Amino acid sequence: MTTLIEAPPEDSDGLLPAKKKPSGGGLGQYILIRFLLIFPTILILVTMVFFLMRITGDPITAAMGGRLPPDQLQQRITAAGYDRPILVQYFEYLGQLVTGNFGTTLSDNRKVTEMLGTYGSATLELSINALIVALLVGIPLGMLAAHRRDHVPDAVLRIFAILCYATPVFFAGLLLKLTFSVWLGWLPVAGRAKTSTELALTSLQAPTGIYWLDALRSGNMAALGDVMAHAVLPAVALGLLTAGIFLRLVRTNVIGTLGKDYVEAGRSRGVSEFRLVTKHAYKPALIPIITVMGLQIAVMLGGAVLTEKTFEWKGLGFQLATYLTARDYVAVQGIVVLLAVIVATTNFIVDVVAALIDPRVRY
Amino acid sequence: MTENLDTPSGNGVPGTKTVLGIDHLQVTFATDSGDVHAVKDVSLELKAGEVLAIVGESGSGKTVTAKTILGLLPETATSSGAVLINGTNIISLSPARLRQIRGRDVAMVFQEPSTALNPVFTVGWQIAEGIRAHSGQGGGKRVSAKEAKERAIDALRKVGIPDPEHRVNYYPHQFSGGQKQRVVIAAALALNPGLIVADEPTTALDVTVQAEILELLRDLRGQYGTSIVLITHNMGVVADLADRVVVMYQGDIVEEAPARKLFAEPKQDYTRQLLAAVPHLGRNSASEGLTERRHQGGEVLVEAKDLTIEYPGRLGTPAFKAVDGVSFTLSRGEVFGLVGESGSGKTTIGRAIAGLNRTTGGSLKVLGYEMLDLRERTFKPLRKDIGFVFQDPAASFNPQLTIGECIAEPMVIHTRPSEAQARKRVGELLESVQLPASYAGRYPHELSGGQRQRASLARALSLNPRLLIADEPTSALDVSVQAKVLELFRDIQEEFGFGCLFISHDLAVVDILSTWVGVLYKGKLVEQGIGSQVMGSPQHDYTRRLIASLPVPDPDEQARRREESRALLGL
Amino acid sequence: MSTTEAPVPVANPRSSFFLRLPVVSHVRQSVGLQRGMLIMGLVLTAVFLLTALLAPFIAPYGFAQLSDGDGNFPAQQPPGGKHLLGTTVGGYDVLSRVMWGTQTALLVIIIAVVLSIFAGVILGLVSGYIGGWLDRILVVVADAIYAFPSLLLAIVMAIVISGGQSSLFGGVMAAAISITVVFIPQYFRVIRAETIRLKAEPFVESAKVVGASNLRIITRHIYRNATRTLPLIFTLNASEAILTLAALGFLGFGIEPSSASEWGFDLSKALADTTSGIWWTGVFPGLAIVWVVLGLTLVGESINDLNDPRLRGRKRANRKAPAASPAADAAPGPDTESSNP
Amino acid sequence: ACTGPSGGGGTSTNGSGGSTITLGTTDKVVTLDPAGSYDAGSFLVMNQVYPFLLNAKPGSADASPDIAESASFTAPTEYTVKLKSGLKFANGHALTSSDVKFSVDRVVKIADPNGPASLLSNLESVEATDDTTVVFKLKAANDQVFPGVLASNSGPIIDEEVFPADKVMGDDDIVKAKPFAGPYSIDSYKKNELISLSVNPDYQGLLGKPANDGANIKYYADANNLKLDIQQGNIDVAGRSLTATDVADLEKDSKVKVHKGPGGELRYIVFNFDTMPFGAKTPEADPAKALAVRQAMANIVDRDAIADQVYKGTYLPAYSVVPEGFLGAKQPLKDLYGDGGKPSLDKAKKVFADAGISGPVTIKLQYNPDHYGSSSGDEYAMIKEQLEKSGLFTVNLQSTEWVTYSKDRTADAYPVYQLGWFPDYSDPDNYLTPFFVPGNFLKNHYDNADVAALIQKQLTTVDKDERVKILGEAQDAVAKDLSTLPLLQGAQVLVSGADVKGVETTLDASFKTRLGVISK
Ligand SMILES: Nc1ncnc2c1ncn2[C@@H]1O[C@H](COP(=O)(O)OP(=O)(O)OP(=O)(O)O)[C@@H](O)[C@H]1O
Ligand SMILES: Nc1ncnc2c1ncn2[C@@H]1O[C@H](COP(=O)(O)OP(=O)(O)OP(=O)(O)O)[C@@H](O)[C@H]1O
Ligand SMILES: [Mg+2]
Ligand SMILES: [Mg+2]
Repeated sequence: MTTLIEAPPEDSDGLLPAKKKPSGGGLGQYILIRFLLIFPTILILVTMVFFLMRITGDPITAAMGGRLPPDQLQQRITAAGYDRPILVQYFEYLGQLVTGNFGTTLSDNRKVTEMLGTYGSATLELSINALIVALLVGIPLGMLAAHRRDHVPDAVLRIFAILCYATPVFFAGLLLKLTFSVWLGWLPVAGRAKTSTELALTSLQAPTGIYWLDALRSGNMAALGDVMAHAVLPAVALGLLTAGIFLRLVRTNVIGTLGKDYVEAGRSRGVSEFRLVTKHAYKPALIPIITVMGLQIAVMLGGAVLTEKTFEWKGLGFQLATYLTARDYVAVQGIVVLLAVIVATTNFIVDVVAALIDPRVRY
Repeated sequence: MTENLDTPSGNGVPGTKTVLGIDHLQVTFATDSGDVHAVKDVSLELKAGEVLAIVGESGSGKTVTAKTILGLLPETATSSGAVLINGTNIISLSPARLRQIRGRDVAMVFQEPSTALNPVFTVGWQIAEGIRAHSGQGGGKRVSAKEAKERAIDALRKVGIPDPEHRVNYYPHQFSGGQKQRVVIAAALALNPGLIVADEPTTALDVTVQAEILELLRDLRGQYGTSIVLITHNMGVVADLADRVVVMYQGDIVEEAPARKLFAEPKQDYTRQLLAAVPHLGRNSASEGLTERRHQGGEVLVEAKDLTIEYPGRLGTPAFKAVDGVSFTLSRGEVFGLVGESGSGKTTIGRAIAGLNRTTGGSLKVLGYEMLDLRERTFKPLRKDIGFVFQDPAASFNPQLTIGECIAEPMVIHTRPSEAQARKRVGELLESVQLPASYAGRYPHELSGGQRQRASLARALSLNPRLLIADEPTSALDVSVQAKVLELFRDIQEEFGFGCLFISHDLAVVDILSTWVGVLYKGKLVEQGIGSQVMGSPQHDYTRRLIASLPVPDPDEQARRREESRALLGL
Repeated sequence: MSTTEAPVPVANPRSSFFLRLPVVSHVRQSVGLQRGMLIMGLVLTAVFLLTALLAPFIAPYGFAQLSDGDGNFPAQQPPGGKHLLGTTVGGYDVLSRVMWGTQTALLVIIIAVVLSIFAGVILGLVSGYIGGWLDRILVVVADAIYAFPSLLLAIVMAIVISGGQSSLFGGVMAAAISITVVFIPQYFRVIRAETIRLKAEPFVESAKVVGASNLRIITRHIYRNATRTLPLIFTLNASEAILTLAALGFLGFGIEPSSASEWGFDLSKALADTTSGIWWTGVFPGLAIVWVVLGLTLVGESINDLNDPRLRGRKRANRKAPAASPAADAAPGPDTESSNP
Repeated sequence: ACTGPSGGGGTSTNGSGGSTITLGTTDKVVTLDPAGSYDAGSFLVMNQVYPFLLNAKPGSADASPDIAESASFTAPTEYTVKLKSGLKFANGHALTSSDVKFSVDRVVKIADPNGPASLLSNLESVEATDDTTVVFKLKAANDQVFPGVLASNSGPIIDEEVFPADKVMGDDDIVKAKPFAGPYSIDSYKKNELISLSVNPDYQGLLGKPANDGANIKYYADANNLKLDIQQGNIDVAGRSLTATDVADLEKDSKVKVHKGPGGELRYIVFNFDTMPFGAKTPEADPAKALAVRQAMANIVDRDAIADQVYKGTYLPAYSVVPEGFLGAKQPLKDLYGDGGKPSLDKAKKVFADAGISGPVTIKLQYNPDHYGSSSGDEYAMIKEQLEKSGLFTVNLQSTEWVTYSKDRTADAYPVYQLGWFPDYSDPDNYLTPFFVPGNFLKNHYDNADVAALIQKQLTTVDKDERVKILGEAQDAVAKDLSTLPLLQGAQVLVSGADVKGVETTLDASFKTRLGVISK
């Protein structure tokens, strides 16, 4: 779902000719099989969540447990069908899923698809912003660290990278908020936009839910500025977490490729050190980097939960935590399906790109 | 090849201009365990159009010297002395000036063509990269991308890549190994440098491909008068190409002489030893004078009939037939030499005999057991009669176990000796491979390569196997070490009398050990016979080509053979 | 190797077992800034471990103590005086809670990592070695779990497990088990990948050739080599465990203050304080988390870099004498990040 | 009469308003359909957009006619309401008695698991006798609570031409159809993110014309952000779930004003009469000793200390099961236990001695950290501390996650445990019937026929003074038995920008936030 999906093919145009390789005859089949593997992944997660959720209790107790006598509670549970045999419920749910019916949330009565759309686009926006920060920070600094390895800048950057990772997102978020919103007053505290902006954007025809896109479309520059201002801190908080990982990843892999003969060969032809790092070593290093970045999406979504809570960013991750507390089976399952699809698809694409690059990669 | 370019003398006769002068070069690396003096005192000179070979065993400082010529030493190195290229001293040059010289005045060709090419850029881009790095330098005009590509195509044409206009957009993996090395050479030639430093340019290649590359290098020198510093440990290559030879030993030059002279009358002991250790096809052959196959009366250990081995294709690709209808027998006491180029299926056969690969067709009987329906449980009792020596001695030992534990492992599994018994037996085995018994307590990484290969032999022998499979047991070793291991191998084989499948890509090595030789080509056994006969009068076309491509360590003989092989290969 | 017989100057393994221990050998191997970072990590980690061990003796008060002989602790008292790092809104002593928090963190790390190593290593070895359908199924399941955002999985697990539990043990177990579930696939993947790689190594094949049984190969040849990377994964996962625990606490799925001291929980409770100028209740637990994760990660990453010949420091060049390098090549350091899935 | 501490009376600051105001809250909307929600968050919005037959005027908790002209018992089991004439919804549909019947019937018919159907358990049937008259037939006579019920979650009147009769409607569809006839109608709606309300010019009811031009409701997930936003002036009013620390800090901030009003929330400890120490099903069962344990606890707990330290005054000590501010509320526990509101260790010791209990009694005390606010942990840590310091108790404090907690508590798993209560409607009975009559929702095996009789009696007593008297007796009786131990009573806290007017007007014991009175 994030730009990761688009990124690899662009950046790896040099790698695509692998398709022409004779051993790639089975590539189409590999892709197909790898694609089909998305479904077991989703099925496993959905099944897991389905049963786990039902172990934890039902939504009616969650909502009414403090108000209603047990018999009335039980009556409502029976009426809602939550005490039927669990396998019956499971297959019924699978049946619904297959027909594309995700149902209506139990705790706040909304269409799951619509709920996923609303919160999904918020999380998407956050992830994109964070990814931009992560890439802008992680990649150049990673190259710099590789270039100056074992010198002071390298050590400083590595500690910076570890600190990015070691500081819990919510702690970093809190510090950022205190500094830039409360003390300096430069940036808004929380939320995705001011009330007025938000109202302006909702009145838009067919809003995408990605605010900066909507703001851009509306042509309202004040709104755009406001949306941007709101996006900065969450993107930085979440982006830095990933930036630390990217930095290290880029450093490791660029150092690895810098030691390769072909870099030495480039050097022997008089290519400058700068170009050696940024082109000759970086591009081949991109292959493993892309693979790991793909896996990073799961980390990012996990971090998004915390960022969303810290910055009042109404997205999937945070909503999932809320729905979990409410034992809103339908909503939780819906979100899990979506997350599973996102993650599985990302990994699928990353794997395929990896396979395009390197036919030896198997699942 | 193509039309003459703007280069001087075109007749392969060394000129008089000095292209490279090295004067009292010294290179030291700082490491944890103190300084390593990689190059102690090297002085040499190279004239235009001359080919200078630097030989010497592993670690003698050849590569370091080569890298110094281009100023490619890592930060940890300190060097003194002078390296003069066309009069400019490389050692004291600023990085920016150094970059100007690299590629323009001196270029480098690497050992492993597949690693010297960046897999993610087209070859054209990589060649052009060098051209553009120098464009606009020193007031010259900038080279446009299009122009750079034109010149890359020219360079590819020069090295004999067919259809260069089209191939210039290919990625490295779309070329064969030999073509890749041509591309690397093309990249080195792109700016017409007067000097090319080639560090083991053919070591990674098959002999037939090696012959082509050597031909190419000779052409370059002949047509453009390019000087070449050729680093190699293959004396055949030296004999084939070099005008002059420098012998290095532990960072010093021990001898320098014109090639013919060096081979004919080496002055230094070390050089003599080195030359003596080089296996020479037709000399010292195990099957010298034999007229019929020996050991035929003995027990047949391995019998292959129409053996086929396929590797399953992955995810739908058709299976790959690595071994295709091979038939042979191997009797007790016999050494069966299996030769063939890379990928011909040698290892596959060896592994199938040891039960590491499954056979897929025909019949393979090992010690009477039909491998086609291999069951680990029923085959296990036979395993104590089979020994296996791997190519890479380092990798074949568990790094976590001592040499003693590794050698004792087969015994522990099959005969369960007491600890004292095992220790005693390990000691005996070590001694039989001429290692001190005290080495049992060492870890694999604490032994040298040759020692490890001996230990590996000891392990293979620990249960007195009837059958030994040796898969390129010496190809990872230096020539001098290889000579010692081969000698040991021969002695032990005579002493123990096991049947042996000896796999190697080096005809000369096989010839030293085996009486019966099989030649494998693309999975098919194209020829088998008594060693000296196969080598002396090959029947099959491929065998002939193989033997013709093999350079012999003797310049005169090699020159003659070259003419022959030219005729044979239709050049 | 300059001559065949030249023995390599390596410390005799028998006499210096201590020097061959993972971390110790790494310190000896390291140079320059790399050594500095490793040692910094070790110091941070050591302080953490010592505090955890000695918390009962050095913490001024109990983690749930609200009063002493002089009466109730005041609420939200700034640092200084009797309460060096101040008190929380509930009247807990911040310093004591930060110190006791080390115990919870350590306990969770140990339980979570031990459980997941145990399960992950066994599954990884078996799956990687035996292959076939078992392997495929395990891989799909592990990948599915691995692919899912680990924190969210931990939340689900915390809800499943925590029902009815709130004692120190219950709470810690809930957190630890939910983290375990997340980690098993990681160990599984790493060990399986190593196993598959090792399976093709000549030394394993040579064991096969001499007729060693599968069990023997797994236990004697693969296990020790496959788990060489564990100290590294251990440290990295330990820090991840802390972060997961903290995040659970932050989201309200953690351990209650009267059961144990847990930094993430304290930090989430301190959010209101922090924006009200009462910085000490949140900053110190937050710093404690950063401290421990920084320490463990520094150790882990340094080990990783030292194990990887490409990344080993080279300021003063640390290339072993050539004979030693093949051994290093035979089992190159783990590269958890760039290994393919 | 209902007396909220805010007093003052409802002066709706008419006309002075100008701009729109924005309320920030951490509550959540379950659904805008009255049949599908039974929670404060949804009710907050319904209060602004739907009309009620009876409603509470700002400043008062009494249910008075809203869009009705009159409402009264016309027979012991007949409650008749007469609508004003010419009412209509924002979509233009007429609002008639049949809409009223439709609205009420629908709640009962749908009986949504999350819905308020249980509030209408005393309703037999509804009849629309003519266009403006509705008659509610009740099961029990003279139900004094019924007017309150009509002003509560089950009371919004909706458009029968819009809503389906048998299922809950989606929010977005509701908003599109504009079935609103309250003071406001919804302009734009992003569920649990932002609602924008505009003044409904046709509203003629009790609450009057809003003092502002429109209002927004902005939803927060984290109270801390709510607090920062009100401080920075991004919203005009902030309500609910601000932590004590936040409130204390805001009180020091001159840019905002903190308004406190009476709160209906009650926090208390429940004793399970079967499983508590010396309870009926324990091996050493002894009702007298069990009572002594409860009384000793009542003597020891220091409510002031908790209210001050943990809640910084956002909660007040509660000395009765009916919180202060409600009709007939008194403070029997203040007299019966402790020392005039202060704890008394001596009394506790005496109770133990009299009952023959020696040595500390071990109590398994259970609380829930996630449902009643995150300060529960601190609150119960303090109670444990207080009880243990007396030397009479050892407390084994445990917490459990909410859903498990709700299940376990009625399964006799917890001998002594925490609960909280937020009233459904503003009537003292809402603190009695659900708790102390047999079959109550506590399921704590408390059964006192006298108490049950008193409770039943006050329910149907028409005379107010008489009812107050009976309510007092019931409270005294319960306080003696100590089925539950009331601890704290919540205050309603709203924080507004310094320039915002009218906030205090809506802080009364009806617990309804009426945006119409706020302006700036
Ligand atoms: N970067 C380095 N740091 C430390 N020592 C080095 C470095 N490079 C080479 N050496 C040492 O310098 C010596 C000479 O190495 P060199 O690579 O020149 O050998 P070589 O003759 O090319 O051997 P081979 O035939 O194996 O390629 C060796 O002892 C080697 O260990
Ligand atoms: N595991 C495998 N899966 C698929 N193909 C394989 C596998 N191993 C080897 N091959 C292919 O089988 C053929 C024979 O390989 P083999 O290793 O036997 O060659 P070789 O003669 O030993 O070559 P070398 O001299 O390079 O060792 C090669 O084309 C190789 O690519
Ligand atoms: Mg070399
Ligand atoms: Mg081979």
